[in-house]
Formats: sequence, structure tokens, C-alpha cells
Amino acid sequence: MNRETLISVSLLAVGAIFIIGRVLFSEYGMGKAYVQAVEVRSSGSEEDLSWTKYESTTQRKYHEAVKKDPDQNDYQFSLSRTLGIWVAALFTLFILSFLYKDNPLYKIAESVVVGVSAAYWMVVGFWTTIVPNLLGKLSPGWIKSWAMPGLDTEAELLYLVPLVMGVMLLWRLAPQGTWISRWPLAFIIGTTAGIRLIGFLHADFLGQIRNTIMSLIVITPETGFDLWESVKNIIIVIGVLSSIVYFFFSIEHKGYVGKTAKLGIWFLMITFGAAFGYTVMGRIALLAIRIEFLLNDWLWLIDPSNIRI
Amino acid sequence: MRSHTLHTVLLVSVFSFIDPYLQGQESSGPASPTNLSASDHPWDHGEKIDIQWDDIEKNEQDKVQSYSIYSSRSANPDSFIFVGTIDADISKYTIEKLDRKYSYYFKIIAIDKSGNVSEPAVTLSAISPTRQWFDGRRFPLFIITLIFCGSVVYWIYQARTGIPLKIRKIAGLEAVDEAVGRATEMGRPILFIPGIQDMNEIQTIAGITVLSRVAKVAAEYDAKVEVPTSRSLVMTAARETVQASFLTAGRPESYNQDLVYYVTDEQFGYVAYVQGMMVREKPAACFYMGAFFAESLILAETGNTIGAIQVAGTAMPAQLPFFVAACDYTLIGEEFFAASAYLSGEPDQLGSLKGQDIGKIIVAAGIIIGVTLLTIGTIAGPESGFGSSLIDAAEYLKSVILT
Amino acid sequence: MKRNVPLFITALGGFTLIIAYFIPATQGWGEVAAIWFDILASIAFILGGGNLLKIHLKKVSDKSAGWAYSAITLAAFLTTLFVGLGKVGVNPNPQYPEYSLSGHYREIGSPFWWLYEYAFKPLTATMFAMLAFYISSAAFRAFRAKNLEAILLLGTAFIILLGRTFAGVYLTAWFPDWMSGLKIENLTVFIMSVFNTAGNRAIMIGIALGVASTSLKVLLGVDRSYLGSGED
Amino acid sequence: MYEFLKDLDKRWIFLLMFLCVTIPIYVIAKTGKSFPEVPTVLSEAVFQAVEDLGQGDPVLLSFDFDPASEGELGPMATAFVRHCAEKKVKMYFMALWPVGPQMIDDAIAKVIHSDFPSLVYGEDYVNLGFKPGNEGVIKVIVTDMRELYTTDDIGTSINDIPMMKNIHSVQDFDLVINVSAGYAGTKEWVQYGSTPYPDKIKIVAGCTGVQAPLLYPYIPNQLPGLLGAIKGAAEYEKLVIDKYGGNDPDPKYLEAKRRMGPQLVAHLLIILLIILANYIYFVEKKSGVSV
Repeated sequence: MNRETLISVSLLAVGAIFIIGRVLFSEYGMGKAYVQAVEVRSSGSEEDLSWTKYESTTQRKYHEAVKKDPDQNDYQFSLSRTLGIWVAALFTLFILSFLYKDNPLYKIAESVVVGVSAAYWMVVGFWTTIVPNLLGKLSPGWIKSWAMPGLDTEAELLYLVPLVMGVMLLWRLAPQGTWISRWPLAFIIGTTAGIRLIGFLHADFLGQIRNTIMSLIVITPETGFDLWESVKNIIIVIGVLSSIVYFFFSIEHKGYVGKTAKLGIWFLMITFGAAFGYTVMGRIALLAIRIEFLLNDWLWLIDPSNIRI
Repeated sequence: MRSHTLHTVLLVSVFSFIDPYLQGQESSGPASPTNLSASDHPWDHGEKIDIQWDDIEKNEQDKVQSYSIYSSRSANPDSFIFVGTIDADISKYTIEKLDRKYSYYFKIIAIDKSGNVSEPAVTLSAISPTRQWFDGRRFPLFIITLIFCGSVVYWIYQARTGIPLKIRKIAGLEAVDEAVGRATEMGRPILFIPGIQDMNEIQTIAGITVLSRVAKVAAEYDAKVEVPTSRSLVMTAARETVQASFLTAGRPESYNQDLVYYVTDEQFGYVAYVQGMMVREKPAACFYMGAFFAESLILAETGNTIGAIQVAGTAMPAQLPFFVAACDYTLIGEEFFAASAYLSGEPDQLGSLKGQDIGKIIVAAGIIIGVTLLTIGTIAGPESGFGSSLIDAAEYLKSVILT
Repeated sequence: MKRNVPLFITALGGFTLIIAYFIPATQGWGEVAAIWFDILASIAFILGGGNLLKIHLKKVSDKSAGWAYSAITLAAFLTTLFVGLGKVGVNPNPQYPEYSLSGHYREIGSPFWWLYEYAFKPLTATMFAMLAFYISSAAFRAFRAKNLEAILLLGTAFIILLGRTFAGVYLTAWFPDWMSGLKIENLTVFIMSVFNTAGNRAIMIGIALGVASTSLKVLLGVDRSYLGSGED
Repeated sequence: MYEFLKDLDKRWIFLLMFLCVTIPIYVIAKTGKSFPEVPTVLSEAVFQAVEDLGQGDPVLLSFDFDPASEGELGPMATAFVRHCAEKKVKMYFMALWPVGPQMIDDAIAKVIHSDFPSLVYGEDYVNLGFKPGNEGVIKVIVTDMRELYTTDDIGTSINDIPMMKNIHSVQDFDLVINVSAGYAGTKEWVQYGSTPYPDKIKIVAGCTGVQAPLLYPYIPNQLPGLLGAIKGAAEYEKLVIDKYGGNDPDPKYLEAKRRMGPQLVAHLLIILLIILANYIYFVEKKSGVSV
């Protein structure tokens, strides 16, 4: 057994012992989920239909309810959601284990996330695009009859075009004539190019020139000449112009052009540094919430929101 | 908040309307506006109508404080609804958000300082907005688009006639061949990631263009290129591209379509897969060319750990710092789009870069002109005629030409 | 023909939308094209999903290295697809109880929701959280004051990092009023609103030009690598 | 020390980072203490924009983020909903991201269901759900809401929802609040919402740290207020709690403030790493090792 394996195995063993100990010997255990039963009454039909919906609740509420009335049924322990918390916690650890080295646990997590997420987006695409925007437009009556009773639109036969193009796209799977799938691809790329060409010229190109047109000397009616604002404006104008020079392709970066381009690079570097600094914040918050999940929802070591006894 | 001001204005105008009657007086308000006329707003979508009326005399101007404007789909005096209020020194107004299907009457009322109102002036006949065939507000944009496209086309044409174009070097593009060569030497695969966006993103299309070059060099060297994609359509387009590159390189038999494959649409599912795959297969060269988000650093750091040569190109400003920090070469923004032209080695593609430079000259000229006008205008002072006309010119540039 | 028709479709589609942008009656076409694109991308899921099934089924049937992981992927994929498309365990919309499929596909408590909540969410969020680690190792390796550019990059990052926490504020709190512009929280705002704005503007303008010229090349057929070889 | 640092295994850095985040979380949760926050101008602008609303004013809340960014944006979303509920405005939720509706559900469950049970769905708040199309959705709904939104998230017809009666387009809202993690998000809302309709559409936003630098060019004309990342959230949280929290605020409204603790320690770690990296660099340079 080499050193790395030894370390990982002993770490796993310590972790497992701690968790088993916590589950078996602490008063309330850990990683349990509770639900509250809520009755849903249907409002849309003559018959009086109702069913039960389960909403997440806290361990504190559950124990308080049990204390009040040991036979109550509103608050219950949820096996499926408890299992869920454990699965989620293990997956979190599996992914983090990659930081140490690639290992079978990470591979399991990776395989699951690929499968679940690919299917997840397909389901979302089906229920939010194919059903309402394609089938719902082509045959609203049919969609209304089984999937979206609240739908209230008229048929638009124009949507036959994307349908036909979709079929052409799928023709790739056919043994012959797969070249036909290039037609919808050509349509997508052509329309994309058209939309982006004009969209970027309008919004970013003109818009950013417009925003940069400002007076280098700022004079306000109240205070007169404002040095600080003037300096700001001057720096911005110089920065934009010099950075644009950096992007010039048809002139070599030599002489004055080279010097200006250099200034432009400095501006770009400051911009990148600022973006880096800001991004660090976000990334750490993301890690913090995962660790909070492990410590709070799963291990029950901390309780910042005061939801447990 | 906006609706508050509107409500208040509405209330004020309603009260001022009622006020004289409450006091039991005959209306002693200002004179009613004269010669009210309405006409279709030109060059629009068919939802605006301009109305105008006579300027009031100078001595009357002190009396009139503002005008309230109303519109209605019928001549019935009770059906008018409030549209807006403007100051007395203006004598025209554009009513927006009308419907082409209806025709409209308009009414204006002059209001003086103490809230007395005039007799209303009403348009005599109904008018409906009409839709024109061209959007006038976008005319300057149209011209700028023509100039830009024209100069790109012109330089492409020039390049085709064989005039040599001077184009500066971009570090990183030379690295492409080097990276592919190294992968071949080491007998390891090349990883190409065309971003995580779909084909409706120009960066993906630009990335696919770079892929065609990388795949061609790889085919010549007989190296393996692996392209995991995060979108089904990108997989389709990438397969077409790689196949074509192998054909151009004269090795169609080495093309293996299973090396271009779909993983998942989910950003982090995709990156979980790619990260694992990188550590296991240890590609010698990694290319990240397309639209990237947070995964940029995960990819680049993992690539760095396995010691791959990494070349990145993206136009996502937020991700550039991470590629700059972790990759060997990074194509920044516009350079990335230029890469496909450079790599193609075709002279007409280089022409387009010259055209882009024309665009940059327009930018610089626009900024310099605008800034100069505004600065001199500010120094001369907006009170002076000279200063105010310069400021007006700059405002015209900003609000008419550049919108 | 196999090559020219797609080129023609590309040019026609693109130039039509450019012109449509200037004509009041057709200004909405761009949005229609975007909706169509979404539909096509959703239909294309069949290609991507089919490819995924093919790759992993092959690995499982060949018993090639790591086939067990492929089996896990397949199981996860098919289960999610089945419970999601079939709205398994989803109650109908209370307004329309007689339609059994009228409920929401991700209703809380349903199996699809469970997969989202306890697999999709923790896995993707943890993957994202890995960035906190990578950002620290990247900072350690790459942020060295090799030249002026690197100094500017890391210097700015340094100031922003400090300025966005309590520590930075605390460090410069003693600055007298006339130096308040140098207090770290103000310095941060200054860098962001001046240097960062200038740099980003130039990048945005450059990108706009790059996008426009790339688009134009695609529409004119100068750049057509995406269309493949033209052979079947 | 130089010898140790020169070939430092990345995994030591990873371990340090893990501890720098975990220990403060544990300590802050156990002791209940955290660092004070001083709100910046931009956070105050956001707070004021909501504060200026009157009872019953319609507000559109677009939650354009996913669970992956919840760590940064979740606390903002919670604080926004809380503030809106306190102001008794009508809340219209929508999402440009497919998983946005889950984020909306979470916020509704966390704030409205538990602390404002008197608010009625369809009268005081409504979840309009997700629509595909990114900025295309914004372009359409700024002039016509019903073209895309014919039902709410669970499929109830818009015509059966009382609070939708007077809403025809985004221009009818008194404020648009956007919580965004990227594309499509704040930038698109600004480009296609407040830019073409400067007098009719007012937007304030909360965004991730990555986006914040890109949004600065739009401040203050097109975007009057912006909460940047977890710090922005913590500042806004403070403003809301100071005004509405009472003496013993529910800890769930202080999530961002708690998370600023690990933030501070981790920032210091990164700063330390940069300093160490440069120490190695200069030692190497001095000793003439080629770099």
C-alpha cells in the first residue's frame, strides 16, 4: 500500500467512524428531513377533489408538534428526502475528492451528473419549448386537451417551418442523404450572423461610443470647475482610445503606435485585475454555501438559522 | 415612482379642470390654443402621431404654464384620456403607443399658473397612425452598417486582386502549429473545446473555424483531435468541419466521427466530464476557442496541472483574466475573431481585418469629435451662443446619430 | 448543389434579418428566428441524446475499460428522462384536476424534483465551488511581478480583494479626510468606474467589430468551414 | 522555506483554502458573531429604489440564476423578497433561466410562506415562470407581456389571475428587480429594457462578482443601483434588517453577512499567496534561476 492510498483510506475510515458515531450515539442524529402535510383542494371542477402535498419543514417544528401531540400526522419524517440529503452530501464530497486526485468516487459522481443533467435539459426543452412553442402553436387544441389546459392561443401554421427544418436536421440519422441536415444548420448560422451583426453594431458599437462622448472639463453650476470628475473623464477617454489602438491589426506596434498600444495594454491589464478580484469573491461564496450545506443540513454541526433543537 | 408623478400630474390637471366650476366662476383661464393639427409621425412603426399648434404670443406666455394633452378613439368629449403634460414654450408633441387599427382625436388644454384652464382645442378629424417602410431612427445605423460592411467587402476584394496586406502578428497563433506538433511527438491527443454556447453564438462559429484549421494540421501530422461538445448542434457542425479538414488534408480515412461527441448541455456537468477526461487522457495540447463562462478556469487549471500547451480565445470579457493567468497564449476579444482569418492563410480573409480597422477609425473619430465639441462647448459655457451650439451638436451626435 | 444551397440559405437568412431590422413591419423577425432556433435546438437534443446513448451503450457492450461508469451514466440518463417526460408522481394543476398531465413537470416532491434537488443541484453547485480552489492555485502560480503588465494585473487584483472586505476598510480607516479618495473602498470604486470602464468599453467595441466582420464573412461565404466538405 | 514553497504541491493550497472557509463558517455559526458592514452608495441606491415604492405598486422580479450561483445570489433574492413584502408591493416573479422558477419557489417558501402568510397567490404575488428566448423575451415583454405569458408557472391562465389585470407590459411596473448570474441577465435587461425606455423602465440589480465589472459602464444612467456579489448582498441585507428587522432579526435574513466571514479569511489567504508567489519569484531572480 503506497503512501497516498494509505492517507486516503485512513481519512475515509476516520470520516466513516465519526459519521456512524454521530448517527447512532447523538441525541437527535443527523441529516434527517421532515415534511409537513398540506391538503390541496382543486378549485376547477365540480367534484370535490383533493390530495396531499408535502412541504419541507424544520426539525424544530417536527419535535414541537410531536411534543404537543404524539399522535399528530401533520408533521412527518421523510425517508425520501433524508435519503436525498445523504445522497447530496456524498456527491458533494465525491466531487471535492477530485482535488486530491482522480478516483473512482469522483468518476461515479461524474457519470451521474452527465446522465442526469443531459436528461434534465432534454426534459426542460420538451416541456418549455417543444410543447408550448412548437406543438402548442401548431395544434393548440390537442395540447390543450392533455398538457396545458390553460393554453389560449390560435394555431400558427408558420411553425411548420421549424418543424420541417427539425426533421431535416434529424435526417442525419438516416442512412442516405444526410447532406440535407446542412440546410437547417445553414439557416441557423445565417440568421445568427444576421442578428448578431446588426445587434452588436447597434448596441455595443454605437452604444459604447455614445457613452464615451463626454466633456473633458466638467463644470457644474453649483461648484464650478470639478477637477476630480474632469480627471476621471480624461482617463476614460484616453483609456478607450489607447486600448482600441492595441487592437489595430494593419499597423505594426512600433513607434508612437507601439507606445499607445502599450498604454492600451496597461488599461486592459488593470481591467483584468479588477475582474479577477471581483470574481474571487463570488467563487468563495459558492464554496461557502456547499460547506454550509455539509455542516448544517447534513452533519448538523452548526445551526445558523436556528431551525433545530 | 414614475407613475406617481404621472398620477399627480393627472390629479392636478383634473383638479384644475374642476376648480373653476367649484368656485362657480366663468372660466377666466388662458386662451385656448389655436390651429391644433395632427399628422402621422414619419418613419416609424405606425404607433405615433405628432400634434402641433400655434406658438403663443410672448405676453401670453407668462400666463400659460403648461399644456395637458388627451387622446381618444372617438369624438365623444367624455372618452378622452390623459396622455401627458408639457411646458408652455413647446408647441408640439408626439403621442406614442397608439394602435394602427384605430383612428384618434386629440385635445389640448392650456393651464395657467393658478391652475385655471382654457377651453379645450380638439382636432377636427380623426387620424390613424400609418406604418412606413423604413425606421427613420435607424437611418444613421443603416449608414454606419453600410460603411462598415462596405469597407470589409472592399478590402476583401482588394486582397483578392493580389495587393499584399500588412497585418501585424498575433502571439499565440503561431503556437497552434507548434502545439499540434508537440502532441504528435508525444503521441498524445489534442483537446479542442468550442465553448459551451450553441450555434446561435458567433463565438461558437468562430471557434469552429479555428477547429477546421487545427483539425487540418492534426490530420497532416496524423494526431488525434478530441472534441467534446456541450450542445447537440455544435456536435453536428463540428463533425462536418473536422471531416472536411481531414478530407482537405488528404486523409479522409483517418477521420473518426466518434471523437466529436456530445456530453451534456449542463455547464458544470460538461466541465465535470472534461476535467476528468483531461486528467485521464492527458492531452498534450488544449484549445479553448469559443464562448466560456465560469468553467474557463477549471479547464485552464486542470490543463496546467497535466502540463499541456494551452491556447485560449474568447470574447467573454469576464473570463479573459483567467485565461490570461492560466494559459500559455490567449486571444483577447477581437483577436479571437481575427484568428480565423489569420489561420485560414487565405488573403481575402485578411482583407476583412483591414475592414475592421476602418471600424476602429470610425470609433476614434466619433469619440474625438464628440469629446472635442463637448469640451470646447463646456469651456465656452452653455450660456454663450457658440458654446450652446457646440453642446447641441454633440448632443445631436449622441442622441440621433449614435442611437 | 449540396454546397451552394446551404450557402444561399445562409446568405438569404442573414441578409433578410439585417434588412428586416430597418423596416418597422419586420422588426420582430429577429425574435421569431430566436424562437425557431430554440425549437431546433430542442429537436437536436435527439441527436445529442442519441449520441450519448450510442457511446455509452457501446462501452457497456464492449466491456471496455470503465464500462461500469458508462452503465451508471446510462441509468441516470434514462431514469431522469423517464420520470421527467412522463411527469411521474406529479399531481395535476389544482385548477384543472381532470387533466392528469396538467401539473408541473418539476413539482416539489416528484421524482424528477428529487433528482434535481439531490443530484443535479449538489453536483453542479459543487463543481462550481471547485473554482474557489482553482482560483487560489492560479493566483499563487500566475501572479508574479514579471513585468509592468503583470504588476498592474496583480496590483489591481490586490486592491480589489482588500477593498471588498472588512479588512481593507479597517486598514485605511485612519486616513484623514483630504486623503479619503485613497481609502481603499473609494479606491476600489475609482478603479472600477474609471479604469475598468475604459478597458471594458474598448474590449466591447473590439468584440462588436469582430462579431460584425465574422458574421459578414459567414454571410458572404468567405468563411464556410462549418458547412463541411460538401460531399455526402 | 523557499525550498518548500518552490515546488509546493497545489493540494496544500487547496487544503488551506478549505480550512479558511470551513473554520470561519463553523466559528461564526457557533458564536453568532460576524464582521460589521458599511453600505456603499450603490447598495443604498438599490435600497432606496425599493423604499420609494408605495403600497400596491407592481414590481417585477426577474430571477435569472441557477442553483450553482445560489451561494452568492440566494441571500440577495431573500432580502429583495423580504423588502418587497415589507413594503406591501405586488410581486411578479419571472425567470429567463430554465431553473430560475426553482429559485423563485425557494425564495417564496423561505420568506412569504413562513413570514408573510397573509399574502395571497395571484393577488399579492405571482410566479410567471420561465420563458425560453433570453433577451428575445425581454424585447417582447417590454411592449407586450401577454404575447409570451399566457399562463403562470403552473399553467393557470393569466386571465384568471386578478393581479395581472392592469399589467400589459414591463413598462407598467414601477420597478424591475433583476437578480442575475450571467447571460441572459442584467446586461440584457439594461440593453433592451431601460436603454430604449429610460423614462418608463427603472431597473436595479443584484449580480455575481464576475458580472459586476461589466455592468459598471451602465451606472448610473441605465442602471441606478447594483448589488455586487456577496458583499453587495450583505450591505443590502443590513439596510433591510436595520429598518425592518427589529431587535432580534431572524438569522435567515443574515445569511450574506455570515458568509462575509469566510470571505474575509479567504481573501486574506489569496493575498498571502500572491505575496508568497512574488517572494519565490524574487528569490529565483536573485539567484539567477532562469524563469
